[in-house]
Amino acid sequence: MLSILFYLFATVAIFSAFYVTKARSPVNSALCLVTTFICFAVLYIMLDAPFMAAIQIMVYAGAIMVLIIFVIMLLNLGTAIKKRYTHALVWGGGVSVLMLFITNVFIRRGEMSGKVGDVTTQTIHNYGHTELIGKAMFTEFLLPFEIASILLLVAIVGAVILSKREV
Amino acid sequence: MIGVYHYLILSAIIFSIGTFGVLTRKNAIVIFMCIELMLNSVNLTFIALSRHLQNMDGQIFVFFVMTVAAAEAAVGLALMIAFYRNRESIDTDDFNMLKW
Amino acid sequence: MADYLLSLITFFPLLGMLILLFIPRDNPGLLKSFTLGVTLLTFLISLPLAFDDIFASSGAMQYREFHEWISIGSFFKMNYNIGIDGISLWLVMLTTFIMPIATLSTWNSVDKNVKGFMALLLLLETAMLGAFVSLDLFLFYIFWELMLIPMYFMIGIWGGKNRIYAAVKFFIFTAVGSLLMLVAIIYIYYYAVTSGAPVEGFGIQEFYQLGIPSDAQHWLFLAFALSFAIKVPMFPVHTWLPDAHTEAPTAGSVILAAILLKMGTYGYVRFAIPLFPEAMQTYLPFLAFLAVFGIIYGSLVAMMQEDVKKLVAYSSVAHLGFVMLGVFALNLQGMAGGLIQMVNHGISTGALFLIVGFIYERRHTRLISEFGGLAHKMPIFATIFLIITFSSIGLPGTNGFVGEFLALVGAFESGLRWYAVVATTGVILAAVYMLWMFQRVMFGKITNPENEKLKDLSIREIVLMVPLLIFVFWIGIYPNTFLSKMNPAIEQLLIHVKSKQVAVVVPVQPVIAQNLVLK
Amino acid sequence: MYDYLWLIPFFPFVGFVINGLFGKKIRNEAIIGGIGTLMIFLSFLVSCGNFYALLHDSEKVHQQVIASWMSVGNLQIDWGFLLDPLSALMIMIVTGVGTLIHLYSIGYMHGETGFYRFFAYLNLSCFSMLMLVLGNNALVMFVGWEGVGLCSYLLIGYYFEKQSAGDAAKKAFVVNRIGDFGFLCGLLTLFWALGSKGVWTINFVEIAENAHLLESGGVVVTVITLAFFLGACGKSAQIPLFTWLPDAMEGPTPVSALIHAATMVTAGVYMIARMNGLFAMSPDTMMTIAVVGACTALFAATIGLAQNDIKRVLAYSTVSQLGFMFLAMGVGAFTAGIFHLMTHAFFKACLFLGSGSVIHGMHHGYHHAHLHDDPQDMRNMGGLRKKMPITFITFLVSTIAISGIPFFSGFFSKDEILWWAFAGERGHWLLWLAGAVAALMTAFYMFRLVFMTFFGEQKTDARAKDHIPESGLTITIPLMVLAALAAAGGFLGVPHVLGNFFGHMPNYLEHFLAPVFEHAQVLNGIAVKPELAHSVALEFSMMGASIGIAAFGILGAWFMYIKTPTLPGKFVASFPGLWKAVYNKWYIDELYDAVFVNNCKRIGTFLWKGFDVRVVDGIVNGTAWVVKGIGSGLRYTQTGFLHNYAMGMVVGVVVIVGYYILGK
Amino acid sequence: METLGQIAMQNVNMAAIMPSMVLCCFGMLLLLVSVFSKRGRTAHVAWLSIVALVITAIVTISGWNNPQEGFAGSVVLDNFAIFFSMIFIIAAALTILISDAYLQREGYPVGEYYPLILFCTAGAMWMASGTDLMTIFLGLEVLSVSLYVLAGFFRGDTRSNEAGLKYFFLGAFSTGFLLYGVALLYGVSGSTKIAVIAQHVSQMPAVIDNPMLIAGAVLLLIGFLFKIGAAPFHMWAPDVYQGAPTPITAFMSAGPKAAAFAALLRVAIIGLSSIQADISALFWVLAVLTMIVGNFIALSQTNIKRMLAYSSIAHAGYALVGIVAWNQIGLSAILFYMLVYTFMNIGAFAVLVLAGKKGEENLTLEGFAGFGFKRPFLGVAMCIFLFALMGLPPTAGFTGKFFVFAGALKAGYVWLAIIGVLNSAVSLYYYLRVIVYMYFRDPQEDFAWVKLEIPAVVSIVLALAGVLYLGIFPGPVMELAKMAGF
Repeated sequence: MLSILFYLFATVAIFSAFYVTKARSPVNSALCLVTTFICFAVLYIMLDAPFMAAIQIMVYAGAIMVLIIFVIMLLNLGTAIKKRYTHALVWGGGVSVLMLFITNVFIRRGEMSGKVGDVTTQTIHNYGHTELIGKAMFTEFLLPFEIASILLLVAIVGAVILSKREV
Repeated sequence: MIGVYHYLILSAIIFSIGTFGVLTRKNAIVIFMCIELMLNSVNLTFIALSRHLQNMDGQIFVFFVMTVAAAEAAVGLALMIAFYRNRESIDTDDFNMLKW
Repeated sequence: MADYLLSLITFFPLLGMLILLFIPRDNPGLLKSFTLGVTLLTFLISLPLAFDDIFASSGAMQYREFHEWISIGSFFKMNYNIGIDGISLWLVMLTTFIMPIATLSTWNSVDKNVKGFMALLLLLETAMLGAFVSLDLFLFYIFWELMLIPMYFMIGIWGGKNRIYAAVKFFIFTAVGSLLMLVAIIYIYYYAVTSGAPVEGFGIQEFYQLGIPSDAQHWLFLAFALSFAIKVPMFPVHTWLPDAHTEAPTAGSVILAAILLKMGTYGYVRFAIPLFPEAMQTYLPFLAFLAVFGIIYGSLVAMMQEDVKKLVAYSSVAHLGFVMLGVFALNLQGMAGGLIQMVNHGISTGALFLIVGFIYERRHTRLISEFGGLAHKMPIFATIFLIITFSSIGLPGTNGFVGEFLALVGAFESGLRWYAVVATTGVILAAVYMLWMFQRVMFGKITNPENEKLKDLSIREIVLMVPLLIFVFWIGIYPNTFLSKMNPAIEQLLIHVKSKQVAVVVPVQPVIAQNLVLK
Repeated sequence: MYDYLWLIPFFPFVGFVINGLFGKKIRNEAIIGGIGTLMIFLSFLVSCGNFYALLHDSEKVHQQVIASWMSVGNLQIDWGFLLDPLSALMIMIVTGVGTLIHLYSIGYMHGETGFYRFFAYLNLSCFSMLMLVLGNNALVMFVGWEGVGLCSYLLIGYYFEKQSAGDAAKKAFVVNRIGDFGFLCGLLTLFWALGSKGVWTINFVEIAENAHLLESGGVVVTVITLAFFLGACGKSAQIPLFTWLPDAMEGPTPVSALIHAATMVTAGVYMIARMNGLFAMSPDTMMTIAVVGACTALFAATIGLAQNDIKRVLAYSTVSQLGFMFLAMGVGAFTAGIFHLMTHAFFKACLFLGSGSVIHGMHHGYHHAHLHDDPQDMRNMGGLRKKMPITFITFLVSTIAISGIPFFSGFFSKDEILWWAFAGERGHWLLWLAGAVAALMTAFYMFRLVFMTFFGEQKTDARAKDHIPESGLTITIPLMVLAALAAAGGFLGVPHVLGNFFGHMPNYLEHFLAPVFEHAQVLNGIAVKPELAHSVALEFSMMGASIGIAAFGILGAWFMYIKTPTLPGKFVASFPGLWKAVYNKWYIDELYDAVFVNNCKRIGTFLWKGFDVRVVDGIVNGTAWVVKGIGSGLRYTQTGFLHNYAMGMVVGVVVIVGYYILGK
Repeated sequence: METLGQIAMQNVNMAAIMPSMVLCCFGMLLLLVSVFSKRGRTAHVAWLSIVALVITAIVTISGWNNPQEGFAGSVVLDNFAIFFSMIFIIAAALTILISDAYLQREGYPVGEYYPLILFCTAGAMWMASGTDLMTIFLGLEVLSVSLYVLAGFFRGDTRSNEAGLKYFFLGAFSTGFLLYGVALLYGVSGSTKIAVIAQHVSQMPAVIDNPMLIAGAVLLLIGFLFKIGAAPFHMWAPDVYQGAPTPITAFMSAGPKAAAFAALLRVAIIGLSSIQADISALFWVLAVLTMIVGNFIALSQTNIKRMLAYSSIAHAGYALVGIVAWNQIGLSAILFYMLVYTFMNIGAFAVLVLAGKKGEENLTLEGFAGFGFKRPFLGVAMCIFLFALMGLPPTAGFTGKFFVFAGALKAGYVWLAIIGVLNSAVSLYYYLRVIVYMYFRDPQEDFAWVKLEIPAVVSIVLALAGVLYLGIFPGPVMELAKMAGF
């Protein structure tokens, strides 16, 4: 059952991801991207990470994608004129396939021998995923969390400065 | 049974597709979307590994990656808008003032 | 005072330069006089060295100064370690002696940006003196590279038509060699440290005792040898020299010929040979061949030159071939000959460049074909030119002969007999190219109306030449003044070199060892 | 007296310094010339004193060390002087003849702009020659050796505005330098060779004492002596290095006299004599010297036959006579060689000065008539004996001397050489024959010269003809003194067979020089062949033969130039090729130009433009060019296109990761 | 049971993040200040940010020799971090000093510029002091995002836009690889903490043959190499350096590059020491490639800014040599070199900033003809900076290179050292060419527009002092660099 679900969503994710790179119109690309994100969210749930699935939908499919589409609309980008270079395709495709091959090799041969922690499925069910995340975030990863806030501040300031029209 | 490897392979495929997109597309926004694709595939890897290793660090990382993606999206799109205002285009072939 | 004499001499010009920076730039007379004063004072301060009899009795380093300079825990130790012996003594003296002359030569020839020129001149003097007195390889390297900068500017700003090419070529050519040497220097240091030798920094005297294994010696030696060969310059890495000389202003040429080129030969004597005696032994035939080839080659090429300065430049290649041959003889006479020939070349070729400068200032050309019959209009000039020409040819009684003769005696006594015979033919060729040039410039009728207007040398120009002429004859007639003070140091050096060579080379290199025994 | 040895070179040097530095200020010719002449005369007086002292001294070798010159390890060289019979004789000749030439020059050079310069050079020349002669070691000798070379350069190039003078001066110096190369090589090899036997010296006395350490007749000694001989060839104008000497007449005539007679060219002979101990040890070298000497004597004589320039004839005659001296040296007749050197100094100085007097007169005539004819061309002369009687007589005496008429100086010296060439242990009849033929030609061309110049019709341009005066006293006095010496000088070395006729007149010179030469001669068995040594008849018949030869030569000249003056023209017409070759000096100069000079220039040009600029510098600039080229090529990888950059990164990642993943 | 807050507070150690905290506080304060200040007036913001940097510097230095760990091992303020932090502070301060007049001239007097630099500096500090890949990653992102903004700061200028965009895209792209690397390392070791990774890796030797470890390590390092500008990940650098506002170029080539080196060093030397051989081999090749690419392409440049960009790549190559050496000298040498490079490079850019006209079209070789004579002080300063960049004594460029190559030689990398010095010989040509134009050509213009603004002059003088002091007396600072090593 789970396998079928996995394969289903994986296939959809792959195809829609591929279509992101192939669609002529940026809007189509964006929609396919959203599809991919949603598939990923499903996969997160299957991986016992419901909180991640939630913010995947909210942050990515929601915030970021809205932003992107907003920009596409703002800039009034129509269908891209078909001027792809075949050699770029060939080279890009070749290199990507090669990369995929290499990635496969080290994933297959690699061993994930790291120390196995105590967060089993059972724990997640007992405590709830969000709580576990929150706990880790505010104890062990407090500093990264704070840095992330600075990062967002910088991004906001930057975006404001850059998109102001007048000096 | 679906194991961690499946997820890893899937994320590798998506990662490669993202790379492929970056390499072949000329539209800056699409390229940006492809980069998001790559980041997402890494997220998948993190979460899969996090489950496999049974600790939360990976998922926390994903959380931050998402933050970063958002921040980058804000700045990146602002840059694109600024560029568009000057050049009426966001085709990467028009990024051609600086070369050699 | 005596404790810090060397430092004082070395850094006095630098001090002068710093003061010079506060002199207004619109007063060239004052700037020049001030620089002349500083260089003259430097010369005066350095005179006690020349009169110190300690050099005649001891080959050890004198006037030592040792201060810790850079010390980084277990990483490095570099020391401010200076001193002179009979080998560097005369080069230091030559430097302090030539600099006032070079300064004086700028009186009429440098009129743009006088301040800059004078500042560079003083900086250059410090760098050159520093290189001669350094006993720490790191310190030496710093001065060695520092020399490039002022010279680069001198050629580039005050040079002739093709100055940019010449300046850049000079700079890069020399730097390539020295950078490789830098690698070798660091390597030696680490060898010293890891071999547990009692080294204090980059002191060469401790490095002498290292006994670097011969396979490492080879490439280390090659790095040093290349660097110095470029500076000398030896064939086939000499081509920067004609360009640099031709384009440089007179003072620059004089300093370049008189002192900078000596850095290369001095480098061999002080560093390349004693640090790597075994490798030296292996490469000796090759290097000697290059030296001898340089003599013949330089002479033949000089013969056909159309530009006086280029001719003198190529003649330098030939002359320094004699120096190198003497040095490579690795015996007392050869080394002494090489060293004294360094001084000679400084004086004679320096003087030749001054002479070329005199006529260039008057005519703004250096082409031989533009001249002819100058002897009519400029008898004093003709006389001085003639004397210097013959000094350059190596007429007995002038300085050139003593150097060449000793170098040849040395080469004859060592295994380089046949090289010496070939080198001796350089004696013929020197006469050919110098006299031919002299004839074309000075003799004959005045064919070019421009030359009718020429004026003979001014008092300043005569004053400039007289000290040089004095030394032409002094060294020619009584070289013992100089020889006696360099002998002990050379002996000590040779004892060191020979001991290393005999000790290690004999079992490995039977052929060379045989030569050694014959000597 | 010996303590004042250093004064001998010192005086001329002082003269040189005074005239050189202040001559231009002095201006007064009398003072300048006076100083110059006085200095060399003072030197002559000191020489006389020393000579006299040595004559009456049983100890024949005296050294005076002034100072150390170079002192490096086992190389110890002093500024030192050596007085022995040989150098004593030489200083007498140099200072004596030198004084006369100085005196002569006062008159001859009158009115020249560079008068002071000329006297300075003359003094310097004498100084150098005296250093050469007196030096007690080979290096001090070398100072003089090069010094005379320098002076020849200066003196020959005296009229530097003349292209030919400049060329000749340069040629003289350069050819000499080739010789110096030999000298230096010999010196260095000698120093090393003796040094390897434990004696580090180049002192002549010590060399003579230690010469036996070297293997007699061995390679080393042969190489050393051959090298030295090369030096001698250069200085003394022997084949193949003789070409500079005829050109040397570009200088003023006294210069020719000085160079050809008193200084310079005799240096080579002197040097061989000085090192006779070494030379005697190498029969091969000796033979070479003899052959070269004989050939030169013969060869130069042939050229002399056809020249029309009065000085040029004399110049070739000098080369030829030097050949005789070398022949003497080569057969071991050192005394005879030095003897001929001396007599030659007398008569050749006289001849040159006499020719100078003639030229002076001719010049005066032409100048008066505002003509620009060549005052040196004999074809314009003739009948001058009436115009210039003193010159004529002195000239004639010297000509007789050089031709070998009995009881004039040349007869004795030349005859002794021929005798040794024939009868010496190292002689050979072919050498004698060559010498004899050369002597014949000498007599012929010398008398041809006399006849053309002083006899017959005066062929000078009519306008100038009556304005050719006899020269003044400063010119004629030296002529007369020299003529007297040329006439009587031979009696210093009368051979034994003749001496017996003159009331057992001893061979003074042989006795005097014996301490120098005897040792080596005895040691190396150099003597007249024993079976001939006491053959008085043979010696007389040889003498007779040479007298006959001389007479034949003179008669021939008389026949061709007085009796039937048309004959030379006919002769020329019947052998045009031969005559042309002889007239053009066998094209030796052209040959040298073609073989050495031009090729040398060609090689130089090739090395410069073809090799240095193209190849050596080409590699340097080529490297720079390639580096820059790579740079400009690589530059275009930086296309400015985003996807190219991304591609670069991905390829980098793939390659690196791939290498580690797949390569491991 | 402890409350979450208590657990959190146990981990907090403010001393460990004091410098960056001070900077962030000032950054936010300055944001407010600039919001409330009059439009077009930015000088006070600049001076305030200098004050901020001075205070930060004092705070930073006071932590010397007193390593502070905190936040559950995600950050440590050790000597290493302090040394690098000082480099960032110096770079930021020198940059700010040259910025104000420049912004006025170019017509973008926007106060937010300074807080962005401060945030960027803070990000760099987190990179240097982070011991958790998460901290490092976030530091990197703070730094990068600020730099994207700063590079594209002249929003009306196409070049600046383009620079910002290129930097952004390629930066984000490389972030992907970096993250992938982190993920793989996490998978191998189960943690993102460098210490844990190191421990894990060293405890299980079998891991060394684990392709996933190597792939992760390499991808992670590539992420940093991108920031450093090492070939073949250098291609963004010339374009971005050329297009960005000149002070930002100066800052970028010094501060962030040093930050990337800091992170790289900490990750590589502490975390990955067990695969040292592989990393050294990789860096050997990359160092050579970087030197060659940087130096060779710089040869044919005519725009001085772009030329300095290539030179910056080349210098990254020299510094990488220190990592190849993988010994204490090499490590300290990199620290030292980064400091030196900060001085000499920002110094050179400062001269460019002063020499440029509006729009900076004149920053070409031709435009510099005769500059040295017309503007003697700037000319001499530029010469000294160029000589330093060439690596000639007695400037700091020489000592820096000396130490780096010494490290390589100590480790036995003779050929690397030889290639390095030959490359620096090649580099002589293009640096000398600037001098050729400045001094050996006759002036075409009078350079009347060049005004010696006091802050910029202060910056140049400081840089000069640094270059000469570190050149003649490198001892004390190198001693500090040695103490800062691991």
